[in-house]
Amino acid sequence: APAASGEKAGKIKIALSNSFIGNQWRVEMENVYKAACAMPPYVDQVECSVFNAGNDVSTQSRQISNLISQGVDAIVINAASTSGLNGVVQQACDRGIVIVSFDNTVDNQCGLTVNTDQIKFGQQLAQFIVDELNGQGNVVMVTGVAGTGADNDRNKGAKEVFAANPGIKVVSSYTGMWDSATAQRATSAQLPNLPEIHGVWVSGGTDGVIKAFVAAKRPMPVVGGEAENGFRKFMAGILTPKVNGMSIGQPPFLSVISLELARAVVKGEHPKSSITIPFPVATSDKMVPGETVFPDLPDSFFADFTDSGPNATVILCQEAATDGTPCPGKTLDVNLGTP
Amino acid sequence: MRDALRRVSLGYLVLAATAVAYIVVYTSRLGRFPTSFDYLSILNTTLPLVFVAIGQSLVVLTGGIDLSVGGMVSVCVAVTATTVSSSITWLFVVLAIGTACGALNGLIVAYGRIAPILTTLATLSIFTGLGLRVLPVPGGSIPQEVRLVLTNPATPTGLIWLGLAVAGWLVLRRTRFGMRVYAIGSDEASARAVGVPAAAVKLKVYALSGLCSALAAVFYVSTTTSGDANAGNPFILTSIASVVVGGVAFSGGRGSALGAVAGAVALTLVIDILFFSGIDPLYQSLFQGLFLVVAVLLGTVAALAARRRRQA
Amino acid sequence: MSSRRVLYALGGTVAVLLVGAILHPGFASWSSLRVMLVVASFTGFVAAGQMLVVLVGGIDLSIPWVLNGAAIVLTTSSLGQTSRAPLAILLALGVGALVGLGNGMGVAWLGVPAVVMTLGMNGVMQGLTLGLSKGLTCASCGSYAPEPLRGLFDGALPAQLFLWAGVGLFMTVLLTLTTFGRRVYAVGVNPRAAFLSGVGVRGVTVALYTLSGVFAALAGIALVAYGGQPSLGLGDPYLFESIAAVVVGGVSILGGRGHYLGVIAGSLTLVAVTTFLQAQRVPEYGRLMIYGLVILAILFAYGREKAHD
Amino acid sequence: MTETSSMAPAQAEPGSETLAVRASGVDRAFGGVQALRDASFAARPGEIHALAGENGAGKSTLIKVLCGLIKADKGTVEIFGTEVSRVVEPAARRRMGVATAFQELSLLPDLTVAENLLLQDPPRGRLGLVQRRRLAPAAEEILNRYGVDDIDPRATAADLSVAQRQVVELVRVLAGEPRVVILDEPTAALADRQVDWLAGHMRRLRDAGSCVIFTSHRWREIESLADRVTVFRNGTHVATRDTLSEAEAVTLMSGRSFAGAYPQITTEPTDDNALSVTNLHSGRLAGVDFDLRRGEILGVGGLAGQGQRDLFLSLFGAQRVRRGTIAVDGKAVTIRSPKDAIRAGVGIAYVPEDRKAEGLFLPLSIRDNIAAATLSRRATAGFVNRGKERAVVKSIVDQLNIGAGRSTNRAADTLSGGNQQKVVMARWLLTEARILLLFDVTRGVDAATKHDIYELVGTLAAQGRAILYYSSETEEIAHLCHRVLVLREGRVAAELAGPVGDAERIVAASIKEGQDA
Ligand SMILES: Nc1ncnc2c1ncn2[C@@H]1O[C@H](COP(=O)(O)OP(=O)(O)OP(=O)(O)O)[C@@H](O)[C@H]1O
Ligand SMILES: Nc1ncnc2c1ncn2[C@@H]1O[C@H](COP(=O)(O)OP(=O)(O)OP(=O)(O)O)[C@@H](O)[C@H]1O
Ligand SMILES: [Mg+2]
Ligand SMILES: [Mg+2]
Repeated sequence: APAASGEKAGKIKIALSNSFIGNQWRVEMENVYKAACAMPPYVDQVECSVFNAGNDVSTQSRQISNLISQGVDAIVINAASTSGLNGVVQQACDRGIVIVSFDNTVDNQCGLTVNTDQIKFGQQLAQFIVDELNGQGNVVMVTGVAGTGADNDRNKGAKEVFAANPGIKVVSSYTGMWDSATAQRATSAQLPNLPEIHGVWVSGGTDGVIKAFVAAKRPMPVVGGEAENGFRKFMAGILTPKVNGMSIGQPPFLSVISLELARAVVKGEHPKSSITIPFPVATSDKMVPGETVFPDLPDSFFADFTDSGPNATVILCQEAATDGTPCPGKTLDVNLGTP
Repeated sequence: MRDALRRVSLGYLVLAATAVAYIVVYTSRLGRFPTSFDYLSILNTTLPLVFVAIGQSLVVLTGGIDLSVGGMVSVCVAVTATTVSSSITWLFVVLAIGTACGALNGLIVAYGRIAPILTTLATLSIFTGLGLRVLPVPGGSIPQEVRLVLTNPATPTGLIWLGLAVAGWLVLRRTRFGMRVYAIGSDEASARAVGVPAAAVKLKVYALSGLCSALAAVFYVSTTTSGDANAGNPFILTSIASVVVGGVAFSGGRGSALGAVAGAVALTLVIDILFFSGIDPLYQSLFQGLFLVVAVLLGTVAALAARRRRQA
Repeated sequence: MSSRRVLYALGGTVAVLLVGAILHPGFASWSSLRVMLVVASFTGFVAAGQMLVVLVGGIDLSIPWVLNGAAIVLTTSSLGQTSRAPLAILLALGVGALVGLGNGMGVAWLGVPAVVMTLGMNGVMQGLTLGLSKGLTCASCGSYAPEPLRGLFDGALPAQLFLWAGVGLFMTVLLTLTTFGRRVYAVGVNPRAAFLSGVGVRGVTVALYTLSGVFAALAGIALVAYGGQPSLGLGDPYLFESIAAVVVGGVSILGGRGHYLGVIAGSLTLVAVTTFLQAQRVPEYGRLMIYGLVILAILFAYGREKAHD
Repeated sequence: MTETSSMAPAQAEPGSETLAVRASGVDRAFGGVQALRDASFAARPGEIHALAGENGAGKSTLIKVLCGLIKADKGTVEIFGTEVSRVVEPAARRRMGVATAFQELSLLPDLTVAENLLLQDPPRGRLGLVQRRRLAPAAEEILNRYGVDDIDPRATAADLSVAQRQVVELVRVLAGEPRVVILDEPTAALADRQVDWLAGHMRRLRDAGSCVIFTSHRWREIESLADRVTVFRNGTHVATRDTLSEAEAVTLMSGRSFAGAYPQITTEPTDDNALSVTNLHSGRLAGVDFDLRRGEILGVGGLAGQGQRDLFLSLFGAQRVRRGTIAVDGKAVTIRSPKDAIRAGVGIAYVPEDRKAEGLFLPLSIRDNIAAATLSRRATAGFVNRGKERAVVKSIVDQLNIGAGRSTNRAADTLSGGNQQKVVMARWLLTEARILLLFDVTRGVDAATKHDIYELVGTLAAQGRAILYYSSETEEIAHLCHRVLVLREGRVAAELAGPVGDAERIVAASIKEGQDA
C-alpha cells in the first residue's frame, strides 16, 4: 500500500469518524469540529472530513477502513463501541495513521485518547450532593445506558462516595438511558413510590428528571447532573423553580481537542500521549447567560460546548456549536496543557 | 436449477449494481481501483452479518422471523470475549450456547405455538439481559491465533469461511431437511399433511439460526478483538434488510440464503458508496432507507414482469 | 373469541398491579396509577396506530422517526406561541399522515412488504429530520411546546387521560360501528374474499397506514408537550414497545382480531411491569430478562395459535 | 387384539380375514364440535371402499385420523392389525403403506411439481445428498408412468390449474404403490376424462390387492367404482353395504328422501339482453362473444382450464381485461374492480367455488359475512345501521334456511360446509344483483344442500335474473341450463341449446372442433 502519510507538503488530512448523530451532543460535537476546521490555524493546515455510522460498529469499521484507503494522516474517533473498533484501529496504526479517540474511546492502546475522567464525574457530583445535604438524606440515582463503559464508571464513582457516607441512603436507582424524555417518564413513574427525596444524582437526562419532580409537585431536591441547557436553565432560575445543583458535562469540544492533538502529533509538535481534561463545572451560584446557560437554545442542547475562565482549554462561540460555522475573526487556540 | 437462479436473482442483481457503483465511486474519488486491503476489510467486516443473514434467511424461508438474533449475538459475543482467551475449547461452548438459545426459540414457536415475531421479541429482551449479565462493560479479548485463523487482516482467511458458509448452504439445500424448510414455508399445513415433521424441522431451523448467530459473534469478536454486550443490536434490522434485499420472500418458501449473503455484502457496499460519494452525514440514513425500498421495489417489479411473461 | 382476549388482557393488567401492590405497598395507589396511566398513554397512542396496521397483517417500523419528526415540527412551527398552536398541531399531524400515506401506497400499490417499506421510511424520516433541523440546532429549534399543550398533564385527572379516552372512543367506534371498521376486519381475516366482496382493499390499507402515521405524530405531540421541548431519539423506545403493547393487548399478529380496549390494557401492563421492576431496584440485566419472561408468560396465557391437530 | 374384536363393530365381517384399515369407537372434537362420535370403519385389502355422507358428516375427519394427521380423542385405529392410535405422524403411516390425497389439496405452492412429488423420497447420490438435477427427470418419469404428459415437472405448483394440481396430488399418492390408498374427494376438481383416468388406476390398485378408500358427493362415481359403501351421518357410522341404491343412500345420509336429482327448468328466459360480451380478452380468453338474457341460466362448459375462471373473474372486475367490451342492459360499462361490478347500476355478483379462500371470513360472525358486500347500503355517514342490518340478515337467513335458526352472532367457521356455501350465496343475494356469476357453487356440497341450491337457482331465474353458471360436474350444466357455451382454448367453441340433458354432448363439443356452433 502506498504510504500516504509520506509527503507532508500540502495540508494534512484529518477525518472525524463519529459513531452516530442521533442526539444533540453528537451534533454539537460535530459542529464545533467543523467550525474549528474552518478557523485558523486548521483552515490552512488541515483538510477535514466528517463521517457518521448510524451507531453500528461494522459501519464505523468500514468507514475507518475507507479512511485508511483514502490515505488520511489522522482519524479522530468517537466509537460506537469501545471494544468494537480495536481491529481496524490496529490496522490504521500499522499504517502510521494517528488515531485519536474521545468520549467513547477505543480500547486499543496503539491510539491516543482525549477524555474526561468518568469515575471522577460520578464522584464529584455525588460529593456535591453529600456536601449540600450535610451527609444526611435520601438520594436517587438515575443511570445511563447499561453496558457502556461511561455508565459503569460514573455509577461506580457515585456509589463509592455515597457508600462512604452512612447518612446518605440511595433509595432508588433506575436508568434514564441518557435521554431526557426517558428519564422524565421513568422518574414520574417512580416518584409516587418514593419517600421524600433530598438529592438526585443524574448521569444524563437531568432536565427530564427535574421536570418530573415539578410535575409531581414534589419538593425540589439538590441535583447533580449533566450539562443539558434545560438543567442549567433551572439552575439559573430561567425556568422555575430555581434548582440548587451542580452541572458537569462531557464537553462536546473534546472533538476539537482531539483535532488539535492529531494535528500536533502529525506535525511532530506534540509527543504521542493521551490527554485527560478537567470537566467544565457549573454551579447554581455562578450561572452566566450566554456563557454557561443559553436561554434561546433547546433544553436538550449541551451548554458546555465551550470552556470558560482563564485556564480554559478552548473557547468557542455559540454559532460554532449551533451551525458549525467559524467564530468571527479568531484564531482558535487550544490549550493541550503540559504533557 | 434455472428456477433457483430466477428466484435469487434479485440479491445478485442488487449486489452487482452496488459493486459497480462502489468501484465507480471509489475510483472517481481516489483515482485508482480498490486494493486488496479494501476487499479484505469489506470481507472481514461483513462476515458477522453474513452469518446472521444466513440464519435469518433460514427462518424467513419457513415463514417466520427472528428478532432475537440481536440478543443471541450479544450473549455469544459476551461469552466469547470473556472466556475464549482462557481456553479455545470455549469456542465450542459458545456455539452450543447460540444453538441452545435458538432451540429455545424453536421450542416456543414450534411446540408452544406462539408467533415467531412475538416469541423472538420476548427472547430478544431475555438474551440481551443475559449478555449484559455476562459482560456488564465492554471488554474481554480473543487470542491472536484465533484471530489469524478466522479474520486475518493480512490474508484472506475470511474467504475460506465465506466459502464454507456458502458450501454449507449448498449442502443443506441438497438435503431432505433443506427441501422440507421450503415445504414448510410454502404451506405448513400441507407440508404436515404430506408427512413433513413440521415442528421438528422448525425447531432445527431456529436452532440453526442460533448457531449462525454464535458464529457471527465469534467472527465479530475476532474482527474487533474484544466484546460488547450491545454488539448484537444492529444485526436485528440489518439481517432482515439483507434477507429482503437478497430476494427471500417474507411469506416464506421462496428465496435462498445465498441471496441473503449477497444482500449482506450489498448493504456493506452501500455504506462504502455513501462514504465515497461525500453525502452530508445528517442525510445519510435517508439514502440508506431509499436504497432499501428501491432495491425491493425493483425486485417486485422484476417478479411481476416474470409472472407476466410466464402467463403470456 | 377476541372479546375474551380483551378480558384476559385486562386480567393481566389487574394481576400485575395486584402483585405490585402486594410486594410494594403504594404501588397501586391513585397517585401512582395516575402517573402510570399518563406514561402508558404515550405507548397507547403509538400502539393505536400499530394495532390498525397489525389488524390487516401489516407492521409499522417507521414509528420512531415519524414521532420524532412530528415533535420537532410542532415546536419549530408553533415557536411556543399559543396562537400558532392549532396550525402547528395540524402541521405535525399532517406530516404523520403524509408519511403514513407514503407507507400505505408503498405497501398497497407497489406491493413492497410492510417491514421493508416502513423500515426504509424510518430511515428517510430520520435523514430528513436531522438534515432539515440541522440536528436540532436550527433557529427555531429552541422553541417550547405552546403553553396550553403543556397543561395537558396537570391536575388530579390530567387532560391527557381524557385525550387517551378520546382516542379509545375513536378507535372503538371506528372499528366496531362503522362500515370502515367492518372492512378492516374483513381485509385482516381474508383479503381475497374482501376484495371479491367489493371492499377497496388497497384503499383500506392506505387509510390504516395513514392513521398509523397520524397516531405516531400524535404521540410525538404529546411527548413534546410533556417534556416541553423535543430531543433527538425521542421515538426510539416506542418501536418494540408498541408491538409488545398490541400483542399483550390480545390483538392477533396475524391480523383480523383484536380490540383497542385490550391495547389500552396492554400498554398499562407494560408500563406497570417496568415501573415495578425499577421500584424493586432490579438491575438492568434482570429487568430486561424479566420483561421478556413476562411477555412470554402473557403470550402463553392467551397469545397462542390454534393447534394443527 | 382379543379386546378389540370383542367390541367388534356392526360392519366387521364374520369371516375374519385381515382388515387393511380398521377404526373403532373413535371420537374427535374440534373445540365444541363433535366431528366424530363413536365412529367405526373397516376396509379390506383388494376392495374399493366408498365413504359417503353429507357435508360435515365426518368423512374427512375420519380420514385424517386414519392417516395420522390428527389424533383421535378416543378409540383405536389399526392398520393391517397393528394398533397405531397413539402415533400421530403421517410419515409413520406412510411407511406402513398408507397414502392419502387430501380434500384440501396438500401441494406446496412454491415448490415445483417435481419437488412436490419427490419431497419425501428425493433421488439421492453419494453422501445421501439430494441430486437436484435428477429431480425433474425422475418426476417426469413418474408422471409418464401414470400416463400424465401435460404437466411440466419444472413448473411451480402455484402456476397449475386446480385440476392439474389435483392430478399431481393423485400421482404423488399413487406413485408409492401403497397398500392402502385414501382419496378424499379426489374427483371434485377433475374433468370427466381425468375421472376415468383415476378410476382406471383405482381399479388396478385394487386388483393388485391394495385397499382403496375414497369419498365423493357424486353418486354416479360411487356406484360405478365402489365394491362396498360405508355411510356416515353426524360423525357416526350408519351402514356398510355391498350394494346400495341412490335413493336409499340419500335417505341413509340425510335421514330424508328426495324426489329427482335435478329439478325441472320450468321458466323461459325473456328476450332482453342483460349482459352482452364482445371480443373479450383476459387471461386465457382470446376473444369471447355472447349474450345473456334476463331469466336465463347460461351454462359454461368445456374441459377444465379453458378460460372459464378467467371469464367469470374478468366479468366481475377481479381480473384485468385486455380487450373487449361488456355491456349491461345494452349500455357499455367499465368494470375495473368488484366494487364497480357490485355497484347498483351494474349489479353483478360472483359466487366463488372456493368458499374458504375466496368467500368467507371464517372467524367473523355469520351476520358480518352476509353483510360484507352491501355494507354501505345500510349505513348513514359511514355508520352501520345495526338494527336494519340484523333485520335484513335475519330475513335472508330464514329464506335460505341457514344454520337451523341459531344465532347469526356465531362465527362462520362453526357452520357445516353446506351452510357456509349458503352464507356466501346470501351475501350476494343481498346485493340484489341482476346478473349472477355462479362458479362451481356446488363443488363439494352434499346432495341435500345441492338440491337446495338447484331450486334456488331456478327461483332466481324465474325472478328475471340472468345467471351465468359453471360447474365442474358437466351433468349439472346439462340439466340445469337453458343454453350452454362450450369454451375451448379461450374461445366459444360451441353453443348448445338446453336443457342438453346429456352430459356426453357437452363433452363431445369440448373435444371436437367446430361442432354445431
Ligand atoms: N369448523 C368448525 N368449527 C367449529 N364448529 C364447527 C365447524 N364446522 C362445523 N361446526 C359445528 O359442528 C356442527 C356439526 O356439523 P354439521 O356439518 O353436521 O352441521 P349441521 O349443523 O348438521 O348442518 P347441516 O345439517 O346443514 O349439515 C355444526 O352444526 C357446527 O355448529
Ligand atoms: N379443523 C377443524 N376445526 C373445527 N371444526 C372442524 C375442523 N375440521 C372439521 N371440522 C368440523 O367437523 C365436522 C366434520 O367435518 P369433516 O370435514 O370431517 O366433514 P366431511 O364429511 O368431510 O364433509 P365434506 O363432505 O364437506 O368434506 C364438520 O362439522 C366440520 O365443520
Ligand atoms: Mg350436517
Ligand atoms: Mg371432507
